[in-house]
Amino acid sequence: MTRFNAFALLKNALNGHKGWTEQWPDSQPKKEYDVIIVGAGGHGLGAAYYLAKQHGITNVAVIDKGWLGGGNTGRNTTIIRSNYLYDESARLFDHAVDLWENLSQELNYNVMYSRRGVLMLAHNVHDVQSFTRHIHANRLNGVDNRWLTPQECKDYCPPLNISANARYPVMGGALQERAGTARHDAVAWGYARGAAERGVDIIQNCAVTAIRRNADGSVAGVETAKGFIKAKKVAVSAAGHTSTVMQTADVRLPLESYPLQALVSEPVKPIFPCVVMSNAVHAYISQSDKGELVIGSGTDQYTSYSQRGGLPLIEHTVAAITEVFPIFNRMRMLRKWGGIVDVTPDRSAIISKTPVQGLYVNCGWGTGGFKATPGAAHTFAWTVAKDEPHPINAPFTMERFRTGRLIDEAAAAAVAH
Amino acid sequence: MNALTSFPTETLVSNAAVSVTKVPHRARLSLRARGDLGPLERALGYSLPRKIGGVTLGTACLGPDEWIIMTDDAAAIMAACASVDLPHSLVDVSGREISFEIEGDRAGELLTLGCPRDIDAIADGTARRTVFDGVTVTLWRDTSERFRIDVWNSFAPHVAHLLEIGARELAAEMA
Amino acid sequence: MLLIHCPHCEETLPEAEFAYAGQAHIVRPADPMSQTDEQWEEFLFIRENAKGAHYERWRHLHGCGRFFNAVRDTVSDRFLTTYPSGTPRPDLSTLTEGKA
Amino acid sequence: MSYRIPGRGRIDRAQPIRFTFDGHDVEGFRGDTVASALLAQGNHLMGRSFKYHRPRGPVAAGSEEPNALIGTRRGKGQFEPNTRATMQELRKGLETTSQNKYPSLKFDVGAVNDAAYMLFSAGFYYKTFMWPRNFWHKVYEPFIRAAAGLGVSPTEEDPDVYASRNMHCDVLIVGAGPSGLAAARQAAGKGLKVVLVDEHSEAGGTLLSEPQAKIDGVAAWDWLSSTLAELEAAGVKVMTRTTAIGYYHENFIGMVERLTDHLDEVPQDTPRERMWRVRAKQVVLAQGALEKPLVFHGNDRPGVMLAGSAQTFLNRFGVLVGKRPVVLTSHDSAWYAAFDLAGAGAQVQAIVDTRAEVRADLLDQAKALNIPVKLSHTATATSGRLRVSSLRVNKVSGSTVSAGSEIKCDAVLMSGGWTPSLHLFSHTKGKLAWDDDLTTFLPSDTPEDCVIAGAGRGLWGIEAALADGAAQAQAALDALGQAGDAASYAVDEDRPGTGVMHKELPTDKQPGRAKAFVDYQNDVTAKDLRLAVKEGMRSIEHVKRYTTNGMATDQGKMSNINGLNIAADALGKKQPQVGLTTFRPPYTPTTFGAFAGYHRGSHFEVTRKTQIDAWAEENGAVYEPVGQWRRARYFPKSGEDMDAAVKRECAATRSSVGIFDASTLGKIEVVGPDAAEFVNRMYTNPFLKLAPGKCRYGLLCGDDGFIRDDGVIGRISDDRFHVTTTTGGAARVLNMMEDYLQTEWPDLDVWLTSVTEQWSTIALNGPNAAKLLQPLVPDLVLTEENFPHMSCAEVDVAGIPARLWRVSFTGEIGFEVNVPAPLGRQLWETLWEAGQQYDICAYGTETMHVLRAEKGYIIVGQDTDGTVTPFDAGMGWAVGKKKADFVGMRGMARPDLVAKGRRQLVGLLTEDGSKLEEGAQIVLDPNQPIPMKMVGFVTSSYDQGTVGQPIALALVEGGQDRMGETVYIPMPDRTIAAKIVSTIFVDPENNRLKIGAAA
Repeated sequence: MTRFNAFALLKNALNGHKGWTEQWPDSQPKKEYDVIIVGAGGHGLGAAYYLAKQHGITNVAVIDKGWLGGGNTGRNTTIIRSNYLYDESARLFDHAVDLWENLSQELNYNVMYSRRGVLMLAHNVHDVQSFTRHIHANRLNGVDNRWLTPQECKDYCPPLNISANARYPVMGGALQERAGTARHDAVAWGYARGAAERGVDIIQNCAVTAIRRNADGSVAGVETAKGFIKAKKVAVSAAGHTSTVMQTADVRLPLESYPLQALVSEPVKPIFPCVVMSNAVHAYISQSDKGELVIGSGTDQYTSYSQRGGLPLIEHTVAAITEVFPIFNRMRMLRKWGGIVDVTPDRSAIISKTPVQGLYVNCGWGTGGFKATPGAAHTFAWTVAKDEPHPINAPFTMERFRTGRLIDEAAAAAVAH
Repeated sequence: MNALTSFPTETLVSNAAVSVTKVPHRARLSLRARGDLGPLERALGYSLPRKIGGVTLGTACLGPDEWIIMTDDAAAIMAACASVDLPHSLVDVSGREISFEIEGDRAGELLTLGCPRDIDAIADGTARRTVFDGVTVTLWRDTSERFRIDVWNSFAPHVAHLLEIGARELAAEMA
Repeated sequence: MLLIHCPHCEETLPEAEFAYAGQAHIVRPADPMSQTDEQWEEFLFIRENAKGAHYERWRHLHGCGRFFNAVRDTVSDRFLTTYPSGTPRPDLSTLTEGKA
Repeated sequence: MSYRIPGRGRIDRAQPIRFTFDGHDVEGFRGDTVASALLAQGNHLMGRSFKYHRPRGPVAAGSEEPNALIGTRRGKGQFEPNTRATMQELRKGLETTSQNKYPSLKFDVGAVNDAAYMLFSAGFYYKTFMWPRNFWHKVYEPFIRAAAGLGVSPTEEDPDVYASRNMHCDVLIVGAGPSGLAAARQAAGKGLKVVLVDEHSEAGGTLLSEPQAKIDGVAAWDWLSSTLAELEAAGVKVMTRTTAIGYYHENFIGMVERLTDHLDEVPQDTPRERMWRVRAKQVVLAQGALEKPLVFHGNDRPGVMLAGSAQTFLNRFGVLVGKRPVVLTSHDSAWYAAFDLAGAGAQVQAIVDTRAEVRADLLDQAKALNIPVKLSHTATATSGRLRVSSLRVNKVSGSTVSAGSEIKCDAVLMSGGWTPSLHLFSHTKGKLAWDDDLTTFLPSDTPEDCVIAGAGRGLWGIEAALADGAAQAQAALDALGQAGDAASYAVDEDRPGTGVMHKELPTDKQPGRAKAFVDYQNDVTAKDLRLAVKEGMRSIEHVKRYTTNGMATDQGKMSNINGLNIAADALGKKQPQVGLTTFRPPYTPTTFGAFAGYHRGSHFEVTRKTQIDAWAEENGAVYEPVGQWRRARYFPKSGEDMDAAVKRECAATRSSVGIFDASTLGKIEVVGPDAAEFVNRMYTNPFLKLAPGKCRYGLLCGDDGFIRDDGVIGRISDDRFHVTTTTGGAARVLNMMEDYLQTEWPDLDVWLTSVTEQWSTIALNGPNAAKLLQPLVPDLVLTEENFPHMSCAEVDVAGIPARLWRVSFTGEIGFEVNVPAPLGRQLWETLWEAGQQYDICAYGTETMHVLRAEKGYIIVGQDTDGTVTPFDAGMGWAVGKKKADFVGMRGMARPDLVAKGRRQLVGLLTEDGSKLEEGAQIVLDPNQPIPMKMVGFVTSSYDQGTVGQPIALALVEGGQDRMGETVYIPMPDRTIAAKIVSTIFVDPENNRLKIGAAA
């Protein structure tokens, strides 16, 4: 595999780009693997990479019903941050940010991790209280996050409207400077290339139709569109389709899959230097390196696998953006799209063993899975390799829904007066 | 509750397309009951409409067990129903809402600014709850060109604002 | 914007009048204190998340106010039927997805 | 030099219009677009490309244009970037500017990138900029980001307004070309509501570019005007300048109508754009087809454009795009472009066709017009700096490309055939089928009630389009129960045709170095696509993302099929195996304002105000948003900040009497024989035995056992309860109650009615509250014996029928007076007047928060966060121990909810007397390293109160067992020590609640 660097690029520029080789082969399934990972998104490919790189397990297949990176990895708005409230979450996401910072070098693939800062806006007294709580907790957890006054918010993000007369006035904001964005496709491709280089088979366009179990209940392998494939361990990382796959192994999960939409504007010259999130008005925005304003919308109210999403939600999202950033009113929407996100009752993920021996699951990331990619992949690989969780993902069990030991980031941010 | 009816009629906008008027308060009662409605109807002195959307003598059926009664004498109705031997709920909501009357050639078109349902498909002489620009309202169609909408007090300025903008927009279209 | 038939109003109306209310036919046990932790977890959290025909609840929030049940194909988002709360789960084989 | 041809086009020569382009005055006519007006001056150069800054001119004449993007401006705040010059109609005073150039369009320093073309290959940025590591953040990324974008963002607020409407119709027809018009005629006059929309300024589509055709013996343009008149008479709504942007569930179509961008002056009360949300019973998609460019080295030079577009510029706008054009084609249609231009006086230099055989009648006509013809030829280069000056063509035999020869020209009119416009169809999740003969995708099956007519499903020629429009519309009508026969049409001088598909054209040079553009705007070449395939990108989705092909502002309208053909060739696969990237809404870029519609500024979202809000505003209140409500937060006197005002309000209330607007509290009237049973099941507290005339505090949990809401509940009579909720929780609580009632307990005879807005609620608190109120309540003696704390009564207050409650959220003697909402202000002012002798003080939410905290009363959502049980909150007393069930009872028995060490609500007093910060975290060992073990956090903290020192409430692990212990709050600059105390800081014996005792 060609090593990527400026010299290789220059050399190939001179020879008409004849020297580049394929970044991953189009593998056909073998009869048997040590580990089969279901779902070739960033999480699944990353887990395969770390299984091979850190645990020496290379007889691994990553199987996807479509093309690699074609699900939520390639459809999200690429926000990366770790200023979560609870210790468990902060540790997991900060672990991910640590990995993000070196990921381009680790993978020899520029994933363009852009440490441009994520600013979360407070629009009412409850927001202010909640963000202050986050900032204090983050500080004692060693996670950077600091309070900005409205004027400091404006200085950090000049397009922001901080008029006190706004329907949702900006009362301040929480800024994590280490946070930012990355190039989503490159994450999937970089992990795919790194995993393939270490012997992992990436099998695309091959739907897993069922997980098959042995007489003793343990995992036997997977049924696929290309026949049965035997496996000692099966690790499911299939986002919105996780429930469907896991049900074939009689594992029922507290998941619901919702349609999530996102959109971009036409590209313009740099105007928006950071990432801004406003939970109160549901506006999430940054500007891509291509110049497009990348805007996250919310989920529709009903569960769905249609990837369609409705117009009213988009109308609301754009109204929210132009409320917070009135100068963008005459910008134009270029493209909007939908994904399917799997949501747990406490809005935190599950990275866990399951009651089935040899079956593991990484799911429930809701709208926030991209930012966790390296951290989730790394700890999931550990869990699969050692058959026990890494200390960082140990709290993210399935059992917490029985005992009530939730990691309730959603409730902690909930509003009620 | 006489004090409530003292608020004057206020025309918000009136032009060639449509007029929007805030109409005086009228007492209104929310009635809930199910089963054999006979005892209630005898006390009221008229039959309650059974189909959602139906209107009889100012009483509209809003749900399978729900009616809104527009009346000039709430106390009399309360008194008449007090001894009815049928489980029911009668709640005075006279102070809760403001009513707007929308009248004119383009009254129906004005409602399309906020109502996602098909206004043309609403029959004259009917009423139902629906949504206008995200706000729950009760929409009455009195004639083909006259509608009323009832809206809770605190949502009324928002609804009125859009009705005024829309009325001017429609008039500009005709110019 | 879906189109939803309210079984009480007997009208097919835009989604904007309705609020989704989760999976249907999850009955709150008559004697909750007799339930095990697993059973209570099941009641509170475990959901079918069906890909395909999904039994679910909606409320005609900006209308008659009633909660009712529906069967919707979560792949096409089309409703197969709607029916009042408290009535039995319809047999899927009798429902065919037609164009509205 | 004018390229305007007398007698041609549909522009109004009586109405000249001046506008500016890059500061220069240009004259055009009413009916022109910016592109046609500039082309009429012989100006093709209108922009620069994204990556290489190559000079570009218009390649198309419609909304698919990828090159001629300009900034457009009307006045202050009325600027928009990336406007397609081919769609922007002229208006007086229009200012336009070219984009992505410095210092000028003709001399652009960014064009050095073009020289480094081989370096900036597909995916180059994934392969480099990684060393040294910190250079990415500091050097490389800023450099890449600075190169982003085409135009510049607006920087001022938009003064224009935007609108929206809902529309319902029987038949919606998208596209008013021949098939759309025939569809509309078919559907008209049947009593149906029929709507016909087109994105252009006038209906007609292809007919506008083909005036030579005769439909049923009538000249095309005459047929068009009579048809439009006929449709109008039949009540068909014809909407021009209206783009169907997206096709959503159940035949729901979003359409945007542009109302003023073409007008010299904007009329009053007229929005700039309007979003139409359309629900159609049947949809006819008649969007036609888009012409494909040919892919060859130099195919992007200004002057190289689509042949059909040249025809449009000539016939619709009267503009000759070149006086010495050469035609390069693989399809019959471009021959007609040559004939039309020749007929308008152009010296057509040659028709170069890649095919070996062409229809005899075309060859004959070319010969008759003295146009040289070169068959079996490819194009391998163009020359010219800012405008094409020659085309290099080469004879092809088999796989051999002979030496080239140059044809001098001032325009190259190319055609690579036509692609059906399948965007909206694709939004429906409709399936596409590859057609080998037409080498394109055709619509196959859709879940929506929709038909596709005309060129949109691969039919070519006006007659076929008309016939299909009628037939498809009739199919839609059949589905609506309107059987009938489709009208038939006869067309003379029709121009049906065929052609062949190409990947990039064959060349005699090194293909790996060719600049043969596929995506013009994003500068993606055939070489880039092949490199992506070589690097393992096997699906078109990967190729697209790796190269950015199809991601420009035309969203692949120009590039998708050419890109697919090349990728498929590189992979050695058929096109369907490589896939077609999904088209996504909107069809063309759509103004944000059109989505936001009326929801801007004060109308962005409802702002709910109470009846007393206006009084508060007149009296200088400062507000805070709480849910949708705005509430008075405090009432500063001149010079006071919040702390001073709140301090004064607290003191006044504790010492005499304060008045507070509590109207926003949610209120639910629960009525029916089973009312007590229902309330008892919902709330944790016992309610069955609550006597009429009494109130009780109620705590509401979810079935997970966590606190959701709280409020005071009064029993008005045996079968009637008046339930209050938190302000933000009102709708949620009512919905939750309806859910349990309708779904779980439908047998209960009880009904719920929201009365939040029925009542204005005014709270009077303080030692003088009863004294103030008594004279206004002649029918009730307000003594401890007669009307004790937690009583309620229906009684006249100041002559207004009221529900009077004896409750307190401050620890003082308290009343809440509920009167019919519209009388709220009247009562408030009466109380205000009556209270003057007691120096009555109006207070806001902030003082309310302080006073309640001093008594240890919780605020749900501040002292609880969705993870707190009643026991955690120290409110086990509110949980009915003898109840068999209530909502939340089983949930709060789960293992983790009864475990030791849960966070429990306690009071905190700092040792140094400083005020804690709300949200500050609590530790037991302040000297531990980070990450620290946090045991809790401060939920509420105030120093404006009456305790004499700052107080705080906090959730602390095992807090109720740590009374008297010291905990630590590490702040950035210091650590604060605090003692855990009771949550009740004021009057733990509740003496002050008693009338007679406190005063």
